[in-house]
Amino acid sequence: MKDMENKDNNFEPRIVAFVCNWCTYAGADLAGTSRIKYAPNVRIVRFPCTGRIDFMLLLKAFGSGADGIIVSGCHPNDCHYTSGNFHARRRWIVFRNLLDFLGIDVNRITFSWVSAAEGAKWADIVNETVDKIRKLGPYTEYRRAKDYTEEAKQYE
Amino acid sequence: MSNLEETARSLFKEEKVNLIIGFEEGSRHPRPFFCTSTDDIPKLILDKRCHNNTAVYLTKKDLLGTGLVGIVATLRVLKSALQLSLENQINEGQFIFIAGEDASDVQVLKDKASIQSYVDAHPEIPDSKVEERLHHIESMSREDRWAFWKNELSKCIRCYACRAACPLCYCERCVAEVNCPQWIDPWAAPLSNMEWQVNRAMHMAGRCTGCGACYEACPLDLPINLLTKELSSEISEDFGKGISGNVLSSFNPADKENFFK
Amino acid sequence: MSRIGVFICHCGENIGATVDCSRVAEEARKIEGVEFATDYKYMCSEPGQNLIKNAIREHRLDGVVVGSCSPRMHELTFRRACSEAGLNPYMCEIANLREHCSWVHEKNEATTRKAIELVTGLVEKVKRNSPLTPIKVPVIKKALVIGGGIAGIQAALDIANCGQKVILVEKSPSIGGHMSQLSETFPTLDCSQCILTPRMVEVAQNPNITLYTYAELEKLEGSIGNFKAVIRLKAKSVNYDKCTGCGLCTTKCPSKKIPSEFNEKLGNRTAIYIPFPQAVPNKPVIDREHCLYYQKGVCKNCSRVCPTGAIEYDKPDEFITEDVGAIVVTTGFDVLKTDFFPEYGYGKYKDVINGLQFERLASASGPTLGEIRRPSDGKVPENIVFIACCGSRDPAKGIPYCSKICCMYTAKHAMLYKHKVPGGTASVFYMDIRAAGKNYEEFVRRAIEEDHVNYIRGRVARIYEKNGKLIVKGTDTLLSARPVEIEADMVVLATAGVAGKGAEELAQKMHISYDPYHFFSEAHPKLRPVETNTAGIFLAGACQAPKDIPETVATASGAAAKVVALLSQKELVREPVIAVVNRCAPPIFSTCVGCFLCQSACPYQAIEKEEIKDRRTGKVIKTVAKINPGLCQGCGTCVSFCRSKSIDLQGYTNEEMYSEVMALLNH
Amino acid sequence: MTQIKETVDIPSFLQKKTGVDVYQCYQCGKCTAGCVLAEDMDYPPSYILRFLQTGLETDYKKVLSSNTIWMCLNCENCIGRCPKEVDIPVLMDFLRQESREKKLVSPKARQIIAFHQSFLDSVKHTGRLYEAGLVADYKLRTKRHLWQDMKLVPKMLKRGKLSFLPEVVKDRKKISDIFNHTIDKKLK
Amino acid sequence: MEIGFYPGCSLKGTSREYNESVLALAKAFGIEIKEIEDWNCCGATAAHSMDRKLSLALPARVLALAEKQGFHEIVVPCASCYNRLAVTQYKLSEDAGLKKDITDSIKMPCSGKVKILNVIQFLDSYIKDKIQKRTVHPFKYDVACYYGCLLVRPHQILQFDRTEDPQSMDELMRMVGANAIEWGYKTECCGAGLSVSRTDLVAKLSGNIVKDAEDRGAKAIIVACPMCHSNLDMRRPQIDEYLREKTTIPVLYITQAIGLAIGLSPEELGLKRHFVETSSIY
Repeated sequence: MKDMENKDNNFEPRIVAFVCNWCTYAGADLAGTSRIKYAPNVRIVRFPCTGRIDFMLLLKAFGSGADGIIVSGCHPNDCHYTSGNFHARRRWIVFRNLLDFLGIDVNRITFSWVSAAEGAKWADIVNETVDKIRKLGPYTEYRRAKDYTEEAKQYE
Repeated sequence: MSNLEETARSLFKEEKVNLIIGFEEGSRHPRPFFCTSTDDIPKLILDKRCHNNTAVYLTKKDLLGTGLVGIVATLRVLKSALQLSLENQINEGQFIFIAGEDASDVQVLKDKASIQSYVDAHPEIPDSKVEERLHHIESMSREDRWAFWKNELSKCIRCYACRAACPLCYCERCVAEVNCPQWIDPWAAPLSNMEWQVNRAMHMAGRCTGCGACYEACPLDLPINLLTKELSSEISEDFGKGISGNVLSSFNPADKENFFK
Repeated sequence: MSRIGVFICHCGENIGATVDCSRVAEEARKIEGVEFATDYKYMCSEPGQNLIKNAIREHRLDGVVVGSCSPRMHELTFRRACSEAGLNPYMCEIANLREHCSWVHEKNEATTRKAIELVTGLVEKVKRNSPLTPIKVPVIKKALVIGGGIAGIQAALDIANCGQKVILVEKSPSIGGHMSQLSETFPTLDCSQCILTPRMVEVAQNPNITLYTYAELEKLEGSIGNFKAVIRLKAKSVNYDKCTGCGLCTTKCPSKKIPSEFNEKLGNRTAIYIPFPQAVPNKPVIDREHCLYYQKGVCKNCSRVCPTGAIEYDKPDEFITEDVGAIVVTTGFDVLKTDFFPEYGYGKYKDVINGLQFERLASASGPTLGEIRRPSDGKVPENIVFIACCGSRDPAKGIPYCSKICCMYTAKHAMLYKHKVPGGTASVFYMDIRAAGKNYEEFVRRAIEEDHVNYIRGRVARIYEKNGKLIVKGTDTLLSARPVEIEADMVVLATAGVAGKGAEELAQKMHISYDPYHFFSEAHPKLRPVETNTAGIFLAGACQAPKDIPETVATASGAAAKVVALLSQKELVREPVIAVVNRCAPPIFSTCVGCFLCQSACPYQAIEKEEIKDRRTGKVIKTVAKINPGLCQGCGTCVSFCRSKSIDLQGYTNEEMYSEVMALLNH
Repeated sequence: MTQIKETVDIPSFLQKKTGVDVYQCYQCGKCTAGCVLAEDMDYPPSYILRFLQTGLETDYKKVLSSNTIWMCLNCENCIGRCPKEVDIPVLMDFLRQESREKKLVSPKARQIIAFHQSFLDSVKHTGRLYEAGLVADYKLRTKRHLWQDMKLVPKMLKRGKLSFLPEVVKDRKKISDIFNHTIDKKLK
Repeated sequence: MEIGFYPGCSLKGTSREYNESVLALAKAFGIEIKEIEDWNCCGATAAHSMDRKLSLALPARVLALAEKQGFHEIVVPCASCYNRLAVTQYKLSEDAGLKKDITDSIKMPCSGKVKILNVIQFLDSYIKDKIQKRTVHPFKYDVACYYGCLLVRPHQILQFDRTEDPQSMDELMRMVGANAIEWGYKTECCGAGLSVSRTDLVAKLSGNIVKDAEDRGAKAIIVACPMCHSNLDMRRPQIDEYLREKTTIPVLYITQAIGLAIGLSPEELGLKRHFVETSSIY
């Protein structure tokens, strides 16, 4: 998938989805059992709860080639662990502020609540995100900052 | 109301402290000073120029020894101390605080409550320069902000002076040293530097007392204090004033956001 | 160097038709550390599972990735297969190639690539997985039930009848709770005590039940399977081993004018008293606030007349400790008193009473022996008014929620009144009639259609007294909000049901969560209605929210079933997916610095403090976090919060997740 | 027959103007039950609230042209007892203004308004209320049962309850300024 | 220290006796009260029925004047004025924008610091403690204390006594030897501002009040509001017409009742000015 980096003309976004096991993962399963088709660009990583998702994983994903990220879990009050998603929500509110302040493109991260019953919603979330990222293009800006030599490249 | 010198003496005599952390004249600025005997007391100074946040020493057990310790405490020191006690790093009866902004007028504080009321009684005047810079950066376009920070942080040499100067960076193993997984690349590069600062800011979220020690310590004068400052203001905006301490490990079902789909 | 096996399932056409399974296997084979990779039509079938087992044995695999349907489908199947082949089940991961891939994408290169990447990600994870063994917690085979109302009685009996030991703690001198105060019960109108008292006696006689009345929970420690409960036995001042319950003392007690709690202050009792005739245990206690001896040091009549010398004036409260494996909380509810209502006279009108008081008036064992007589002058009211929603659904002065039972008991009250005072008129002011429940609607209609109770839709603005009548100013919102004024002889307020006194304090003692109204919260409002967030502590009855008797009994039996299920195991086996705080060599011992901010992040109060002591001197070196495996449910919130990365979640460790993500992207 | 909602969202309009959320009302009728004038109103308070909840222009007109809003004594009994704390008095104040601006004042309420106007005129000119003047002025405005209150006048004079000359504020300019700045501004 | 005095229009006209009795009491107890100079009408019901801003501006000017003239406390015997002033002060303190708007229109600053006392609060804080000592002719009658609306509502703003079944007047009356009876109309409206324009309604509302008081054997109705007074007293002919019976129960201001108790003469308390004969109680 690396090869897609530069030739933006037929750019295929790389999306990683961090989802909780009880709501969104099950929602995605439902999308499957109801055969709802959506873009194949997304890779789902399963966590027990959105509360478990470390903010560093998002940065690392961007750094290693993700053009977009989806973070999704149970709707407020539906958390399997009662409050994991509330903690997560706080974390994302703060984190998003910080990223935005640093000029990191927060539009590349889709946050959503998708319940086990919302297979269709999951499909929409994925498709919307893929379209959005397709417009934004690959997130090379971020990856270029990886080291100074990459830095130099842009001035060549 | 009493002056620093006699307070210090009485601490050695009455309270049997065997160390007072304070300030002495330095070559350019006043510098932290460990006063271990009454003979050194005359060296102790306290005035507007003493702005090192000496609270950083409160968690350095090897420096403090076992006995009771006194510390000349400016507002920033007291604020840090409060947060430290909230985080179970210091206990009442371990320290005696000589609170004040000038040697001529200090008062002795021993327990959390009195420190709290002292802090409440001395609201901090927001630093207009910092506010300005914040607004300046906020007003930039996203791209410019990125360019700005990438440029600033590409200078970082990862000396971790910011970490060393911060009273609230007391972890025995910092996340920067964690290597499985290697969350943050150990070498200096714009991105890894940024990752380090993101971690610092996130770990400070709701805890930072805004003393600015990190910025003052930075050999390259990177405006990293703005990151924590920005978060603090956003936090009080989003979760209500007065909320502090453990913002990220608490929540309110009514927390508002506008970006969840 | 790890030896991973990869098994790609076609699931017949389900995956195979869309994803090029053999290529996925082929690509997987190229991944470093993959020892064996193959694809097969049905992995979950007998031969499929054998294929995996044999491969594990032949190739000495130390990790397995199965690319198949959702792990929510067959994770268990494949993990079992692995362990049968001698591989730790937690070394097996499932790549979801069906629900998340073949079923949602078209047949093309991209889809197959996705499948390959999903597999790669999990291969990298499995490489870093570590074998886990399910957690075993021993279980003390004894349950504690707090609260001796109908909920507590039902729960205790159900548990005891399954052969488990039960300790039933009740704070008042007798079990029975509010139900013992009721006259008849809706919707059948059968006498409350007739159905309750046999149960109360059963409790007293059941060998598996130890009953502590006049007792309260003082302190609770430990966790599921191993609680340590300290119980305060309030001094009864009567030795129950000697006392025969003859009741002579109560007849001789000089202070007779003490308002009786059981009769809701409509009747009196003595200072040494048995709350009501059918009380269990049917033995007296001395109410020290009102006893002459304790107040003035004189009298001692009771000990003088007691034939068995059972009176013990100077016995203090006692404390006993009980080890139990599970707890059921059934502390019930309270009702607001009439003095809560300004516009209805701040409780200054004797003849404005609340629902529970009316129950006592209507009860054959009540102060009026079941005749409806008004408190002020004992006259039979000819015109009675019932007001629903007193305090309920009233955010301004009361509570916003609906108390649920008032509609029904008000209908019952009106009906009972009409039966006892055929000539009288009964009016009910209501906002909505909420009669959802078996035979409930029919019951209310009966009140209206057969007993001609006059239902008026509208709230009452105020009540004031004029020449012996209570003027009730209401409105009929169904007649273009026409004002209605009724001259009543007696008014009954259907006052709101609220959490019992001290509910908050009790919740804090037990670390269970409660809502803004101090009702205890269930672990999940729909799927775990009788459990709390604290494993091993269960709820039943009106301590969760106002409930009627059928619902209360149902939850009680539900909770009992949960408890029995728990106690029936020798030891608890729990998924090892729990958080752990790292431990390492001296002088650090653990990278945890003990800031304990994580404690508030844990939904289960599972994070405790542990003191690391010097082996020889025994002095504390440092205090660090420790996660109670009995309480942790494995959400991992603490893990991503911990700044020094000192906590990790087994099965989802930082390293595992990190590697999976990296692999997905860098493939 | 009520038609579908018009575009103007009356409830949110009211909320914007008065801060009162009419949807809070769940029609328990307690306000009406306690209202001393409920019988004499075209529509009792709880009814008015219902009209406002429908969000229909037609119902809104009904409210503005009812005598209820003018009958309301602002005795605050309703809000004092409302379980949902719907501030009807504040609503009434606003509806009165609306009804005048939209020229929908109920004929039955003319005399009440006439009185209020006489009252305010008196205040406007003298800064204080000149009761004798007020009553006379009002009677002339309404030409109704002139004699009913005129009968009072001599008695009042006898008891020194009426003065022939009005009490006057020195700084009368200030007062008329206030009027120009507020009520008259709108009416101009 | 001097207390500001805001009589309001009625006390200068129809309810002169209220004015007289308040001043008489103050004099008797040696309390200095000084009329606010150049005060204007509070706008009463008329203003806030017709225009919100006007209804705030008029009282605001009074408050501003009081401040300007250096009063920290003002006593406002008229319940209606009291209500308007208190509400205005509250609304302005709630909403800075509104405050600016209003102060602009009155061209005066208004910090809202002045403490506003209604007559009961005034009596409570300056006279209550001395009352029993000074009582020479105990007011030995059953009385019905009538609070009306404006004294106790809206509670969240006035924070005075309790909305349902208030007690403050009853308590004062008991102190001068009266028996304050339980009755049903303590806080029911008398018709207030409709006195002239809808006398028919006033007759009815006030009628119910008078009747209940009389039925319960009260010898006097005690009030603290000129509007209530004029409706219950001046409108008695219409009331009797409505009730179809002759009612004789007199209506006294609480200041008059207390005045009598401490031995002031009916004349100086203005009792002669009433329409309903008051001689039955002295």
